[in-house]
Order: sequence, then C-alpha cells, then structure tokens
Amino acid sequence: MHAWLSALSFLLVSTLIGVGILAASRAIRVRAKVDSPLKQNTYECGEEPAQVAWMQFHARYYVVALFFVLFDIEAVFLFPWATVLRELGAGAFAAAVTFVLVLMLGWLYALRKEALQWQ
Amino acid sequence: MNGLVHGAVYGGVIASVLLTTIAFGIWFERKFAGRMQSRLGPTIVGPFGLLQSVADVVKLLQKEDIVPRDADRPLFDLAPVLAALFSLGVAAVVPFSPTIIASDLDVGVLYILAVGGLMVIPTFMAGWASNNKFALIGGMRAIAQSVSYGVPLVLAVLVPVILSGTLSVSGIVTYQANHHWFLTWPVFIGVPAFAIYYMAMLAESNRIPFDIPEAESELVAGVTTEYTGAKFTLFYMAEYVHTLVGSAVGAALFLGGWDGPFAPGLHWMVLKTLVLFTVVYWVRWSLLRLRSDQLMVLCWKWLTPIGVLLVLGAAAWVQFVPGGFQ
Amino acid sequence: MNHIGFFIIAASALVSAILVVRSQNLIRAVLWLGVTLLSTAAFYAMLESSFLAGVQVLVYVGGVVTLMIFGVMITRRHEGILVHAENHGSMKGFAVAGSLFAVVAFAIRATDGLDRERPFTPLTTKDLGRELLQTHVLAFEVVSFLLLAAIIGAIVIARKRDPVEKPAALPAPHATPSATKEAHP
Amino acid sequence: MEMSEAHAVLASARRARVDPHLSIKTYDPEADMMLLHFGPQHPSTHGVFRMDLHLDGEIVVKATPYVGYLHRAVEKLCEKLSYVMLTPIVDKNDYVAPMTNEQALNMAFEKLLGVEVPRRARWLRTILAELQRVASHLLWLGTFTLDLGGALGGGSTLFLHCFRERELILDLFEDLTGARFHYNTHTIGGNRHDLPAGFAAKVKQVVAVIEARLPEYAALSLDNGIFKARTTGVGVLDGDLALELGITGPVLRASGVDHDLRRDAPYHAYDELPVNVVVGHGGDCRARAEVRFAEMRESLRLVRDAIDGVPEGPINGYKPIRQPTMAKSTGGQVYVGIETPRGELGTFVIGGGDTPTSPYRLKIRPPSLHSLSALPYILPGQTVSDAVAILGSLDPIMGEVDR
Repeated sequence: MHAWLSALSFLLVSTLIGVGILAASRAIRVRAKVDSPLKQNTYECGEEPAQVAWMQFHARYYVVALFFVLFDIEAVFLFPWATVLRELGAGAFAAAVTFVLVLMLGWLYALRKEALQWQ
Repeated sequence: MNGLVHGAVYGGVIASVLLTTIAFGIWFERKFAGRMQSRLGPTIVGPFGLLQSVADVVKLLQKEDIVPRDADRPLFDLAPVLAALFSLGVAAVVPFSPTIIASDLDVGVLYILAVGGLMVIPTFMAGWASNNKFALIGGMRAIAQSVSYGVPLVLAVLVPVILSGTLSVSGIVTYQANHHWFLTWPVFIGVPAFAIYYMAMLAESNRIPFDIPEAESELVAGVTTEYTGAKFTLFYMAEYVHTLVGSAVGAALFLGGWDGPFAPGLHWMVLKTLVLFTVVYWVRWSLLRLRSDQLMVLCWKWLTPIGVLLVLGAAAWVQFVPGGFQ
Repeated sequence: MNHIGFFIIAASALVSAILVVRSQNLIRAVLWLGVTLLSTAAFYAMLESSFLAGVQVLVYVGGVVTLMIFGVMITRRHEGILVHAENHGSMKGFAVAGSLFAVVAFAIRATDGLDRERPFTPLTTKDLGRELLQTHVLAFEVVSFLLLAAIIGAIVIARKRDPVEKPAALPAPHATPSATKEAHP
Repeated sequence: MEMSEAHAVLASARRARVDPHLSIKTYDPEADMMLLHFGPQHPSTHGVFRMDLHLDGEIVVKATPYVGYLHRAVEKLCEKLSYVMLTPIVDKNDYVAPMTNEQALNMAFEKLLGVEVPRRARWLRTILAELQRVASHLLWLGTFTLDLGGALGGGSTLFLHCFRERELILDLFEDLTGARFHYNTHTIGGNRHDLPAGFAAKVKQVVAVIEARLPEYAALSLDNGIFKARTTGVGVLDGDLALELGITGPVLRASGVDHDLRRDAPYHAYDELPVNVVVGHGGDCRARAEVRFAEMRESLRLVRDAIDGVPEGPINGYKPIRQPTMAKSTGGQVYVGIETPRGELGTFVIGGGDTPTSPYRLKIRPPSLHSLSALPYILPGQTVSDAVAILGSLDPIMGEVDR
C-alpha cells in the first residue's frame, strides 16, 4: 500500500512535469499576428488532403494485438509460477512446461499457416 | 500519507535528474554521431556546445502552437502529457542505489511492463487525433510494433524473475548482489535474455533499427507530424526518457543494478545505465531501418520462441542445477 | 484517508464507464474504457492485491484496449468523419446490465466474502502461485488449451481476407542469369 | 531480344497483373482505400515529385506519379538563346551530374554545326564524365541509405561519408573550372579549361582514396543484413518492361539488359578506352545498388588508366567563340545520346529557323523521366516503405525530369 502510494505520487509528479512544460510554453510561446487558415490544414506533402485520414486498416493488425493479449496472458500465468518455482519443485516445473508447450503448439500452427508473415 | 510524500520527493528528484541527464544525453548523442560522421556536432552554444539542448528546449517552447483544423482537439492535447507520464512513470520502481528508489513495489517488474506498455496509448492517440494519414499509419505501426515486442520483452524479463524468485526489482538486484549478475551467470541464459530485452527495449522506444513508427523518410515524422512546440517537445522528451529508463531497467534486471566494487551503488547504477544508453546511439547511428513486416517476423518467428526457450531454460536451471538453487 | 481514495477511484470508474457507453466516438469510448479499467486496477492496489493490479494494467489496459482500438480501426465504415456508436436499444441494454448487476450482487451476498470481522490478509504473488500450481493445477492446464484455441481462432480470422495479391513472383534475384545481349538501336 | 523463356512468361504474367491504369473501384468495390499524396513536399521524394498512392492498409494498390513541379521551360529557353549561351542553362538540369549535361548539349551542337573535337578534349571529357559518374553515384548511395535508414540514423552516417568523398571530386572540378557545381567548362568544339598543373597526381590520389573507401561503404550498405532485407526482391523490374518504357542506364542494366552507350555507340574517347559494362541480375533494388557500386569501381579504374595517357594538343578545335553570332546553323536536325550516370541523356536539336544563332527546337530526353515511368508498374503490391526504397533506387533527379 505504502509502495503503491509512492508510485501514485511519482506518477502525479510525472504528470505535473508534462503539464508544467505545456504551461511554461503557453507563457513564452509566440502567437501569430495574422492567422492563416492554410496553417491549420492537415499536412499532406503540400497537397490538399484527399480524404479524412480515419480509414480502415488491415485485419493483420488485429491478429497482432490478439496474439499479444494471448501471449501476455501466458506470461501473466507464469509470473506467480516463477516466484514459487523453487519451493514447489519438479511438479510445478512440469505443469508450466506443459502449459508453455501447449501454447507453442499454437505458435507452430501459426508458423505452418504462414500467419506470422504479416504481409 | 508517508508513501505519498516519499514518492513525491523521490519522484521530483529522480525525474529532474533524468531530464537533466537527457538534456546532456542529447548533446552527447549529437557529439557522438558527429564523430561517427566525421563532423563536429554542436559547438556554438556554451563550452563544447554543452548548452545546445537548453537552447533547443527554449526554442521549442517558444514555438507557435498549431493544431490542425480537423484534429480531435482534446485527444491531440492529451497525448503528449500522457506520453511524458508513462515514460517517466516507469522510473518509479527502478532502484538507483540500495536506498534511492521512489517506490519499492513487490510487483515492480509487473509495474514496469504494465506502465511501459501503456506508452502505446498516447502514441496511438496522437496518431489518431492528428487526422493525418502519415500520423495514423505511424500510430498503427507504433501500436502493432509495441504490442508485438511486448511479448519478447515480457519473456526476457521473466528470466531474472525466475532466477531470483521475486517480482520486486530491488529484490532482483539484491539477489544479483548476493549471488551473481544474471548477464554473467548462467551466461547461456543471461546473455540471450539480455539481448532480447535490449532489442525489445529498442523497439518499444522506437529506436533504429526499429523506428518504423516515425520513419521520417516514409512517414515524414510519424505520429508527431502535426505536433509543434511544447507538445512536440514532450513527445521528443518521452522518447529519450523511455530509452534512458529502459537502459536503467536493463541494468537493474541483468547487470546487477547498483552492485559493484570500490564505489557507492549509485555510481555503478549510473555508469551501467549510461553505457547501455550510449550503445543505443551507437546502434542508432550505424544501422538502417527494418520494414514493418520484417520487424514483426523478427519478433514473432525468432524472438518469441527463443524467449520461451529461455524461460524454460531458466526454470530448468533453477530446478535441476544444484548451483541454481542457493 | 482510504475512504477519500476509494470515492475518488469509484467516481472515476463510474464516470468513465458512463462515458464509454455515451460517447459518440468509438475511439474515445475505447479510451474511456481504458480509464475504467485503470480505476479497477487502482481498486486492486487499494486492496493490497498488487499482482492483480499489475495484471489488470498489463493485460486489460495495455492489451485489451489495444485490441479494441485495432478492432475499431479494421472496421469498415460508411462515410463521415467521426465513428458513430449506435445508441439503439439502450433500454434493452439497461435491462441486461441491470439483471447482470442483480446476479453479481446476489452472488456476492451469498458468499462469505463480505465478512467484515475476519482479519484481512492480502494474497501475495507467492500465495497465488501456490494456489495456481497446487490446488488449481488442472484449471491452469485447461487455460493453456483455451489460449491455444484462441490463437487458432485468430489465425482463421486473419486468413479470411487476404491482402492485395502480391505480383507474381519473379525469378529470385541473383539466381537467374538472364542477361541479354542487345545492340544499341 | 533473348530472354530465358521462364523469365519472359513470368514477366508477361506480371504485367498482366499490374495494371497501371487500374480503377480502384474495379480492384475492390468495397475496400476502404486510402488515397495518400506522397509528395511533393516529402523528405524522400528526391525533390518535388508527387506520387498518388492508393493504399490498402500499408500496401500500394495503385501508384500514379505526377511530375512538373520543377518545370522551368528549359527547352523553350533554349530556343531563345544562342548556341553558346546554353551550356550554363542545361547545367541545372541534372544538378547532380552537370558535366554530362554540358557534354550532351555541346556534342549535339558540334554534330549540328559540323565541328570536330580534338583528341585531347575528348580524353578530357571522358575523364570528367567518369569522375562525374562516381560523384553522382556517391550521392545516390548516400541518399538511398538516407531513404532506407533515416536522416536520424545509420542512413545519415553513410550519407555524410559519401558526401565527404564527393567533395574530393568537386574539389578536382573546382581546380579545373573554378566552379564547384555549374561548371560551364564545355564549349562547342572542345573544352574551355585545360588541365591545371599537377592535376593528374591529384586525380590519382582522389581515385585511390575513394577506391580504398568503397569496401567500407559496401560493408555499411550492400553487405549489411538490414540493407539486404530491405532491398532484395523489392521493386523488381524485368528487362523487357524496362526496354518498353525506354529505361536506360544502371536501372536497365540491373534488370539484366546489357546496354551501355559508352560501348554500343562510343563517343568521346570511349573507343580508345573501352568500358567493361556492368550488368546485374534480378532487377530489384539490390541489383540496382550492386550495379552502381560496380560502376563506381569501373569508372575509377577508367579514370586511373586515362589520366596518364591524356594526349597533348589543343583542347578546342573550334576557335573559342567570343561572339554568339559565330555559331550558326542553317538547318538540319541531329540527335545525340550519351550515357550519363542515370542513363541515356539525349539531345535533339533542329537548327535554322528565323535566328540561325539559336536552335529552332531543342528537346532533351532525360533518363530519370523514363525511370520514373516504371513506378506504376513496380509499386503495386509493395508497402509504403518499399515505395521509398524503390524510388530511391531509381535515382531520379527532378531537375532533369521536369526541365
């Protein structure tokens, strides 16, 4: 609890630094005397932007995130295991090896189906 | 209450020291790159150009704040602050000496991974809020790369956790001080794990050869294309903070942190961090950039299975090698 | 002190949760969801459940929110600038959410988890590990099969829509010496 | 032309697939395609060049190049000025290789006016052309790695090193002509500046320095794993498509077509100083890089061989022209093509007209323009990152594309 409070105040200090820099800049930055509407255009190499940028992306991005979540969950299960590995002995080791190997079957399947090419 | 004050005081000190280090780190990088490219680097502002970064910050803060008409204004303004927050926030659990640590969390390693992983949110937010195609592609690349390399990062970090049996960063450093640095022993696990950590760290902080989210030859400036002045400064700073804190975490997890002979712990920690920080720039100014799909292939086809093997290897080491117990 | 913290976190969780469903913009809704999940993590931290707090941020805020962002970004949209969330059937949604709340509340009341008299001993990561690998080792293994199924499902989704067909593969560079002699015209 | 059958089949299959005039609606009526203006104000379009890329995610579906942002009406200007005034004008066309611009123009005028060039001047022109080729390829290498590696990374390291060596060549040119970039040293009938004292020794020294450093550059680029990964199999251009599009120079040779005007239609002193033409295989970005590397070595060898053998004699056979009226043409038309660092730079002149002292019509055929015309064929199917690499490997110079 104590440590979490420290972390919280550390994060608050970090936020203050960010906000402070923005505030400092607000005080000293230049302001345009004449405002040009062109200045607020979205940059697209000097051309008028063709469409709005919010567009559709390819599904492979989704798979990346899905893989990340799955492997992350795997790792999350391994963290408590890692801390008790010494005391629990070979049984815990075998359990985790099975756990990881089953997951790596999924990885092998992905490799076989060339789902890891990303293009 | 006590914790709040402790965190605030240490946070203030650590964050200011980090930011100062970065100001001179940028100067150092520019000198370093200059020497690599047979030129001088900054020489004008201050002796040896030492105050160049200060001048740059003042210049950047004075710049006009331009927000694109079509931008999603609240998110556009929020993203740089969040970037500064999440990059600096990781430093909270890094022990710079046996006593200098802002928050000695019992799940420090998890905290590092969690808060460091949050960096994707401001990056994507900036890319999306700019309503700029280059920024959006950069944002999508950033988030895809960051989540991909999150996996080898987690696996590499698991290795010291397994070897020391604790999730606390200071606990891991203490274990290394009492036994051996994980980089040196077991060397066939420690070195590759450290290598994977280092590559994932480069990828998470968008450094060449993994800097595709801001690949300026393709995406102009990636997510920061539309940013000017102070907001750009925050992103720029966050990137350096991320690298520096990543180096510090690497030093703590694999290189024994503050452990070392002859000198106080702080000296050793600073030295190790700065060495890792310098190597980032050595790599950065030597290599070309990978393509996004090659990056992903590297991550998923090679680093992830190797990481899994290392985790199992470390577990087997702890389990079956008599010296592994202790 | 603890109460103040609790109410701040609870307020942020509630407000952000309402904004998730009220937001007209899907990306903002997802980002508000991130705030809700972070508030939940703060609750865990307050309950001295450090590991769960860390996992909550790592998996939910870092992972699931990312996943949802990607989900929004790969969605085919019609026209217009903002991503509009459909707000039809809010009454039905309210009914579903209400009944879910009732079920969960009943479940909590029915267990002895709310025994205020019992001394509070926070569960450490090591305790969690022991529980996981001794008491619930079967569930632990089943989870791996669940994750395996999810990976295979993800691959099937990915293969549904292929990207642009790559141009026909040309002879591998440096492999086919096809130099041709040609006089200058 | 002879091509292995498999190659030809694949090549035609490829062209059947990549349709530069593809309609996006036909491609996929439902797809949410993004139209990205890539350029003109973009860090890696090598000047003001614009490609409209239709993107499916990050993959290019259709690419439409647009040129003309740097149009200066050079050809029209040439109709208005007299023959002798034109050399400094065309200097600015291919601003990375001004020497060869001058040579192409003056050779066309010499042919039109029937002027002989003395042997010494021809040797001098050969040496200058080859040094210019090295300088131009060095700049290409630097900017190409900049495209691949970023202005804030390893790319800029090689870029600055290449510029350091290019400076040595520019210093030589400065010794000779007094100018570092827009030399105005070629005239009708020969050269304006004779070799200064000690020039041969300096040239040999520079050649030795660059030759010694080329392996270092190869280590940073060609032999580097990331460079290999970024260039191998990227932007494959097959030989017959390249010929159809009129592509010349290193880009054509990298596609396996053995074609080089220095050997096939010798000019200057190339009949006395034979060139070993470098032909690459594969037609990808890597092949183009390899060809240019080998050409640098070959050019350096040629310069080293030639510098000692420069024959004695006058450097200008035509009396140095003091008045513009001295160069007059009553009619006729000529075409002269020479091999510049980027390919065949052609100059087509019609003499005569109302003012005999200036061309009636002058048309320049820039090699870069033809290289760029390959983009709609080779970009589809590649990513945005590849698009940058491919554009860089074609080595276009907008000054000569737009003229």
